[in-house]
Amino acid sequence: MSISASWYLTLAAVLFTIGAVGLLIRRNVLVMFMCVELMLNAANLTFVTFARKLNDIAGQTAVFFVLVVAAAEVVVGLGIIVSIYRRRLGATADDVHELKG
Amino acid sequence: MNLIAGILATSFVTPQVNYVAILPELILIGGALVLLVCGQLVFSKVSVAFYSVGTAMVATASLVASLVLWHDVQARGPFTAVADSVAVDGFAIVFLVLVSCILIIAAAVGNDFLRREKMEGPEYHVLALLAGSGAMLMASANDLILIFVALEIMSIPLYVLAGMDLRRRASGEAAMKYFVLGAFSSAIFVYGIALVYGATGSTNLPQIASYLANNYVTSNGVLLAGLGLMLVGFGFKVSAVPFHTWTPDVYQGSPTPVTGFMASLAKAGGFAALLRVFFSTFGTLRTDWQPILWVMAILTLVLGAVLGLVQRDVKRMLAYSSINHAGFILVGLAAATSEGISGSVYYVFVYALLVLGSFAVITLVGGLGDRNHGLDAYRGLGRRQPALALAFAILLLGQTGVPFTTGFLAKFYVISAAVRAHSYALAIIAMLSAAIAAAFYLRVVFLMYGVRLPAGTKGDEGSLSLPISSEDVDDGGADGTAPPRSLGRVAVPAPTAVAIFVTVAVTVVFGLWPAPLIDFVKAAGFLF
Amino acid sequence: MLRIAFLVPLLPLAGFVLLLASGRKLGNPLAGWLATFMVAASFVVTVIVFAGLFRLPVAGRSYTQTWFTWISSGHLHVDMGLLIDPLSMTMAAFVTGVSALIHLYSIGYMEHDEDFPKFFLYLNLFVAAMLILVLADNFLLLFLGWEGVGVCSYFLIGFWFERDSASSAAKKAMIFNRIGDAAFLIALFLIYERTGSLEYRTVFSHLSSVGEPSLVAIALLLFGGAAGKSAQIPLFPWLADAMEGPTPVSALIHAATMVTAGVYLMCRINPILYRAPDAAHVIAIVGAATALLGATIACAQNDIKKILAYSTISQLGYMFLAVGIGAYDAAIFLMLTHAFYKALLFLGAGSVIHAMNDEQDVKSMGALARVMPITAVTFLIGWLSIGGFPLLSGFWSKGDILLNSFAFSPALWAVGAVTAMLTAYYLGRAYLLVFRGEQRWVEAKPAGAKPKPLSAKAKAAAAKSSGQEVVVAAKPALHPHDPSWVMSLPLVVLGCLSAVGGLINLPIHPDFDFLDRWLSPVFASRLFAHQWGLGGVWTFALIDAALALLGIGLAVAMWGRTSKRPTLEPVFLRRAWYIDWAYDRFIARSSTELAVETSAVVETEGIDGAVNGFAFLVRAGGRQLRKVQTGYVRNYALGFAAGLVVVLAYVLTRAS
Amino acid sequence: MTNTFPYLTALVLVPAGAAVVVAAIPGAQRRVVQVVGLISSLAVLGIAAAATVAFTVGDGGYQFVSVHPWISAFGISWSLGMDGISLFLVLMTALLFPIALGASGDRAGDKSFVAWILLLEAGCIGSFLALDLLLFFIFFELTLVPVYFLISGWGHERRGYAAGKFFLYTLGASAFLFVGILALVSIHASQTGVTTFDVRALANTHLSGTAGVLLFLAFTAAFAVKTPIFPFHTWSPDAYREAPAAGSMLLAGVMAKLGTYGIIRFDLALFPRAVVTLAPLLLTLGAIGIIYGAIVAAVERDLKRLVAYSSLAHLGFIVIGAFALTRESLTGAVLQMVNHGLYTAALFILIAIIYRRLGTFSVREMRGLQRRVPILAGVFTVVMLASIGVPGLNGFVGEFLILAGTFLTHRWWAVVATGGVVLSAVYLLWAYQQAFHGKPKIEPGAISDLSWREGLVLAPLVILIVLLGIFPGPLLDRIGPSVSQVVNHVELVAHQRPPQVGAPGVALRQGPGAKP
Amino acid sequence: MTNLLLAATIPDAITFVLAALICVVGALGVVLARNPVHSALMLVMTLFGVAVLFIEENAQFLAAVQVIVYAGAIVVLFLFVIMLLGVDRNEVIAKESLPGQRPVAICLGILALAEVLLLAHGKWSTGAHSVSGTIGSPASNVQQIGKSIFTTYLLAFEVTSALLVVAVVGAVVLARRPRGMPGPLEKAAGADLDPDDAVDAGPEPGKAELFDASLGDGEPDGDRLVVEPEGELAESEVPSP
Repeated sequence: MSISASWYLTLAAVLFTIGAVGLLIRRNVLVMFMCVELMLNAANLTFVTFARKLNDIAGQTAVFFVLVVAAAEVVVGLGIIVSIYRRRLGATADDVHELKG
Repeated sequence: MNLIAGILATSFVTPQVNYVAILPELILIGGALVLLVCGQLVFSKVSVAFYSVGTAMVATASLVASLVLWHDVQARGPFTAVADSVAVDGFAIVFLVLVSCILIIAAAVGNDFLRREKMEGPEYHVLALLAGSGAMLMASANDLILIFVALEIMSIPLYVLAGMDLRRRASGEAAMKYFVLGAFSSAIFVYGIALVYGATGSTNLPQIASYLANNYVTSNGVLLAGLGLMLVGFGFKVSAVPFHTWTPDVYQGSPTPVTGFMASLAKAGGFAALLRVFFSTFGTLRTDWQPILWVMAILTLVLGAVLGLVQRDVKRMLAYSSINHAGFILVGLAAATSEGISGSVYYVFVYALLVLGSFAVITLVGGLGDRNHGLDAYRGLGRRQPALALAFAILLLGQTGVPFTTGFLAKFYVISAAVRAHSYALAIIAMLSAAIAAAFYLRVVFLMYGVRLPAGTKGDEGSLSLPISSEDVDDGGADGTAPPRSLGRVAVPAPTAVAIFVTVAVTVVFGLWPAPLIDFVKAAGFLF
Repeated sequence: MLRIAFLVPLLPLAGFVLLLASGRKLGNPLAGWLATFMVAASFVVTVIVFAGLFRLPVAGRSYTQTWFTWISSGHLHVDMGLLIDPLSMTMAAFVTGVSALIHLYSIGYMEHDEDFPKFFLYLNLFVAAMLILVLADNFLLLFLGWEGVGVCSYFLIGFWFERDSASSAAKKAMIFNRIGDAAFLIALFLIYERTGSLEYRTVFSHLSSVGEPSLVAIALLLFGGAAGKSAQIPLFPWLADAMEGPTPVSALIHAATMVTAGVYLMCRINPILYRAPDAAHVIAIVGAATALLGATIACAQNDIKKILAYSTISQLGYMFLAVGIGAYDAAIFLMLTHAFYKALLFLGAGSVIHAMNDEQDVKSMGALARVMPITAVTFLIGWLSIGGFPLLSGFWSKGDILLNSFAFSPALWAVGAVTAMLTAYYLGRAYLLVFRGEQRWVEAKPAGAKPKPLSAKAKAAAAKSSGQEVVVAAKPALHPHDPSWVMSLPLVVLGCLSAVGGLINLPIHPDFDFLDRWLSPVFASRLFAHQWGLGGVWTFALIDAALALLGIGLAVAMWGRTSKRPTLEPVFLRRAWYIDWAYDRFIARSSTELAVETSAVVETEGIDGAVNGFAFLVRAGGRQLRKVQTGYVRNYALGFAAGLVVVLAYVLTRAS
Repeated sequence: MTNTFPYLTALVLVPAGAAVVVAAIPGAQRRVVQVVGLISSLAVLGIAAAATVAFTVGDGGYQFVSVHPWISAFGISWSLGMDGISLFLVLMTALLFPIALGASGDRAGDKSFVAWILLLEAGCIGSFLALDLLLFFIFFELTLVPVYFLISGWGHERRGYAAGKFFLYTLGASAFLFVGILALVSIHASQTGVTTFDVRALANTHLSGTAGVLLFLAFTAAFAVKTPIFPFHTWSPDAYREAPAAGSMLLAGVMAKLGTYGIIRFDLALFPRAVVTLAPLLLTLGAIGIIYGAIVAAVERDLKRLVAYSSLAHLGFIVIGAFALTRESLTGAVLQMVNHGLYTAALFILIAIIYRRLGTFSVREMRGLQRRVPILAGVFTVVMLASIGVPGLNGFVGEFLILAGTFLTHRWWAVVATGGVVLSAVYLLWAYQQAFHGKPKIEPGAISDLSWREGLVLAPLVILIVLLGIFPGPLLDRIGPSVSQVVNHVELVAHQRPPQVGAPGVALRQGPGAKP
Repeated sequence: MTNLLLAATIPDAITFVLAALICVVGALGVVLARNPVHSALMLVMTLFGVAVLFIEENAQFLAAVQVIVYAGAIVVLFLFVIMLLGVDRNEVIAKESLPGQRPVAICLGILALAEVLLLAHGKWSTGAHSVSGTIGSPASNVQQIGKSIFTTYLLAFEVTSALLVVAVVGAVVLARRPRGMPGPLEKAAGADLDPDDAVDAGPEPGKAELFDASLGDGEPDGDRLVVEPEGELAESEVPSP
């Protein structure tokens, strides 16, 4: 028996939080995406841990889908960044705030 | 060798797939691929019209398919398919139909927009179709994982479409904001799913429901946490306060037809999943989530109305109005009764068409470059283009909830549900917010019709007659009421005109004779 | 014969309608003749009906003629119907008669007025309303007439509406009347609540079952209405201003008929008064007080019409005194005679004013007897008669009242006596200042200075306190003369009437007081009757005569020669005890201020402010909230996080 | 009674259809528009008259009832019915609309203008006839839209403000009505299991004290704003002032009655106990409104606003009459609704006529008009006297019945209200003096007197004003029975005793009000 | 605490601790590294850590995919874009442009974490029983995942294809540049290519009125438009293309 799942889950929660906070405090959009990836990974870890805890494969399968989604998101996200950059709006999230109110 | 043997040893039976059950989605996806391929490979140069027609046909096909399903369900009652991952019930089918309609209209409006803005290529339509399929899947998905995937299938095209107009910086900004926040919220959402999965041991909605029904969860912390996280994800999609902040910016920034499409589709898909998950799956926990939704609803109602009041950009204004409407739909859900659910569904249905029509008009008024969206653009529209103005007025009054429009019945439906659930305060706040919201709809209407009087003359007693009706559209300026120069006649291409007409017709006809639509939607009350 | 009674009010009404339709076409003087004819005709009809009623046995001298149901709802049922009984017929007779004369007079008086037809339009309407008032068989219909005459008096006072003074006077009269009417209405409600009906007969038959307090309330409220209409304390100030109207109007409405409506009402409700003695006493006291007040004020006025106006007030006070002590027949008697001589005096004054080119200030007249004898003589008769000169009508009627009042309470008698003396005095003053003494106006050599209606000077003259020589010098030359026959005839007729009017009710012997016996079915046993024999009566007659002669002598002594005796015209009297001023200062103005304040503060700032304030709050809230929408995507994300935290926090409370 | 012709449905649908037709007239055929508008509104008047003739006197119940299921899913039905209370309101409405069209000059050739007017007519008549609560609400709301467009499209300087204020204020208030209706229906459904919006059915709902009071307040909020009742009136001076002549006269003449009608028809029928509990409150508001409206009007220099405030006062009378709950007062209230409609409409038309001559509403700028336009002045005088409540004109009858009836049950309110009678004379006479008396400002011949067309428009109103003053019998006979039914219902439900309250004289002497 | 750790076998514990440390450090690195490139590399570190944990939880297949797809593809993609756009300059972490953003963010983060842990209160209690195939079964992890993908999650799996199509098309749409628009690296500045620098910004506050519906032009007096000359209009007007 390996160590109890709660440790993994707690770790996942921590990762998730770090990711979230990172997204909140970083200006660089790319880094923000990375933070999203962190959060997704936290989710994955949770899935896998629960899968083990429940002795149920579904959790691992879910991770598979999350991976795919993450990939797709990143592709599009990076595309958006490129197009934004092309519009000379600047590369950081804060440079883009013309729409407000 | 033994590798193969090993595989054979563990060979298994794939579940038999009832293709009819997922036909609408499949049609859309297939159609999208076909269009893509045709556009890029088969024919060298095809006009936008081709794609639009294609899209419309595909959407119509899936509409037909959905109606076929409808009859199945009528006949044999709701059922699930493909290893219980999709539910085919009235609820789902209402949304299938709705999404198909949205797609058809969006195709028409988009067509003219693309031609006007000289954007050729199939992307708009393909993405629209795929997003549509995503929305359909969200409506019928019966499994959290599938919902998540479907959510992404619906959202990602919308991110892209929002940023589609490469010449307007606003478009890019919209895409960026939408995407960042979307990614953020979907991360939260999937974490929520994970927790729910952990707490209930399954991602399949019926299984979760039965699990919750059969065993008493001693420590429901994880479950509730997951629920809360999922609520954030849904709240983002349906732009419920405080997860609404993206809405105005994205609506304003995106290309106008996309805004309309987004507003209708995202609300449809988002609410479809939200209603299904919370009402049918976690219905047993309603005492836990009802208060949250109650507060959310109030915030959404009030904020949408109050903020819409101070906008001077029509798209932004309608963005806030859409928030207000989201509040109304939440009211139906907060009632957490079958009536409330069908009320919400009806509301979504009606609102989707209203907002599509409204944004179609805005697209036209926006003019070349899609940037003429100040309120001033509408001054005197009633004189310049009475038909267009009338249509817009009807759509706005529909959103206001004026009697004999579908909008009124929608409000009636959800509010009566709320009242039956004894949440009177919510009902009254909702109606008051509607009254406040009426102010900004009316402002536009007033601008279109409340023509200025010639300087010097007093406005009374027939001594002069105000040219408000069609008879003297073209004597603009004769009596000093000339609209600003920039506001000439805007072109009204046939397809968009038809689209607008359809939405208006639906608004009025079903406002006067609502029985069929209501009966159709009532079926949504009984989920699988 | 009685059945034609409906014609009595209808004829003048028809005249009104005719004039309304074709007044301008008929024009001057045809319109006037039409009107006069209508009223005269109605007088004739009245006489016929009167005779018809006279034929009936004393007990059965009451006849109701119902036209149609006016208002019928719940228990309330009010008919449009006439009550023909001695009282109403007496009223109707003298109303129509006097009106006819005054109509005739007006044809001459108004001949130069551009609105000639309209004048008679109003007059006819007035007569119709007045007749409805006196002939009504229920309180509500009476109220209809009551308001009708009020409205007509409003029109007629404001007839020369281009004068601000006139239109203000009209408004004032209307408002004072409305105040009285409010009381009247409440009385009606109370009557209805108590008796379930408004029809005289039913009401009076139910009185036995109504508590006395209610009766007192009803009586006093009705008296409130009467006070408004008949210019009693405290609602009298309007009558003096009402003199802004053309003189015939003053004669008809504000002397002979309308103002006596209050007295009529009181007589009509005698059964109630009989059961509510307290109310009766109040009425008597108020009446006496008013009588004295009016008399005193009249002593110091210079505007001839104002003198007559205050004298009217005082006379009306007399009538209420009579009513109060229960001598209804005496009240009616005085009302009749008063109608004669006061109308006479007014018409005389009218022709003087006419002749003096709209000069109304007695101080700038004098010695007119020489140039206008008829007027002078008739006016003299009027004076002596009202002054109670022996054997003239006033002597009898006033004597009757004084007699009863002494029997009732010497105090009231004393007041009445003083008033009687004063009456003789101040009218003597007026007569002497106008017709005798030195001439204070310039005579024009050539005849035919056409007097224009309402010269601007008229106001100035009226406003002037007393005529100094300077002003006289400033006056243009005049050529006063007796008026044309249309105006003289009424003077003569009324002169005779006021001279011999007393004959209808001679107290010398029971057989001779026709009026009392004629009215007895109405008042029956409720009448207050003194217990003296002829001796007592005669002694009182002598006392009265003495008082009258005293007053007359005083007048001659004081005003025979000079026109300037400031000591006898103290300011507080000329200013009518400052009562008018007080009204204006303490009620009119302060209430205006109140209204201004209210609309400024409560309405604009308070109620409307609240609504707009709410709107503003919503807007301001919107503006503040917009700041949240910073446009920074990370702020938005922060919002998400916050929302998430809140949700989780709530969930935490639900977690088990 | 069996009558084949569906009067009521026609009354609603004809104007609505006409509105569509007018809107559909192509091009700028002003003449056609004018004719069509006038004809159709007159047709409505004809139907209304026919219905009045066919109306059975003495039957207090609903007549010509026509019920068709509409949204059966929610138990909403197209059910119309007419009783003595609604009969004359409908008739008056049908009368005022052609007049409004006639009074708006060339406007009547303005396509959209006419269309809105006709739509408004449909809405008003619909609300007077609806027996289905939601149908009523729908019509009640529907009237807002045309009025909004009329004001904002053809109004005066600050029409945007006025129109918005009017629309939003009333809309906000009817939010409560809406929720109230739904709540009532759901309560009824929970008791009987039947979801219906039919007033007659809902009247039998059993409501607990508080529930009744709350629902009553919810309903009354909307009615109070619509009427308006003090202190919910501030939209009215603005709306009346800025609206075009037709708008003002219809607002004051017809739409104000929607509120009072709602009170009588729904409050009294549905929440008798709450009504009895809260009557003093509403009576007080009404009384305050009477005095307050008069006071504010007394310092108002703008004729239109002045009339607006005077309406506030007069509507106060109606409110008092409604809540005094005696046959007399209630009959008077209904009658007064009609009367007020007539003379206020006439007043607004006259003001509009003056405005057309002088281009101002301010009494300061008009003096001595009586010299220049005597006929106009005469008509104005008559109408003014009617609104002052001089007996012999229609204003008086209603007022007297209201006060007399109120006095039976609520003496002191009646007394205060009677004070309002005095005040109304004050401000109207003042205004009249300012405008019509004094030395004329305008040169002779500068302005013309009533034109024959204007005269034609005013004639019916003036005639009715006089006629109803002398001969209100026909109305009272038809109103009475229905009113009695209402009162009986209230008495039975509220006091569980046969109605006797406020029967004067004998009956009252052992009643509570016996003390003098 | 410790005994809880010791309850597990020592090597497991050590692996977990190490991997966890790697993950956390990496994560913190992603957040704190000035240079986006560094962040990317830190991300890789975390991903590896997670992969290790996956193996630890015998999800070998996922671990592999994690390394291949994430570290191998996604992060490379990140780096590629960073290089492409040349945004690999240091970001000034020290100063925060948005007032209060950072402290609030951190507080919220901590709160959220605390709440989640409290909700879980240690046990992370779960609904029991396996539904779709148990991990403990003889078949290998890959086979089980494959099985569940093609049975339970068949539809989800199929529709992910749509997702991928979307990704491709989206990338194409966004990367494609309209006629005349400069590529990412060219510095061609043509204002005409970028027509509306004046993106219709949010309305200036204080103009809209609740009641005054006429306030299109933010002025209570309705007659404004009538009197105002063309010139004035031109200001309020958006330049037409």
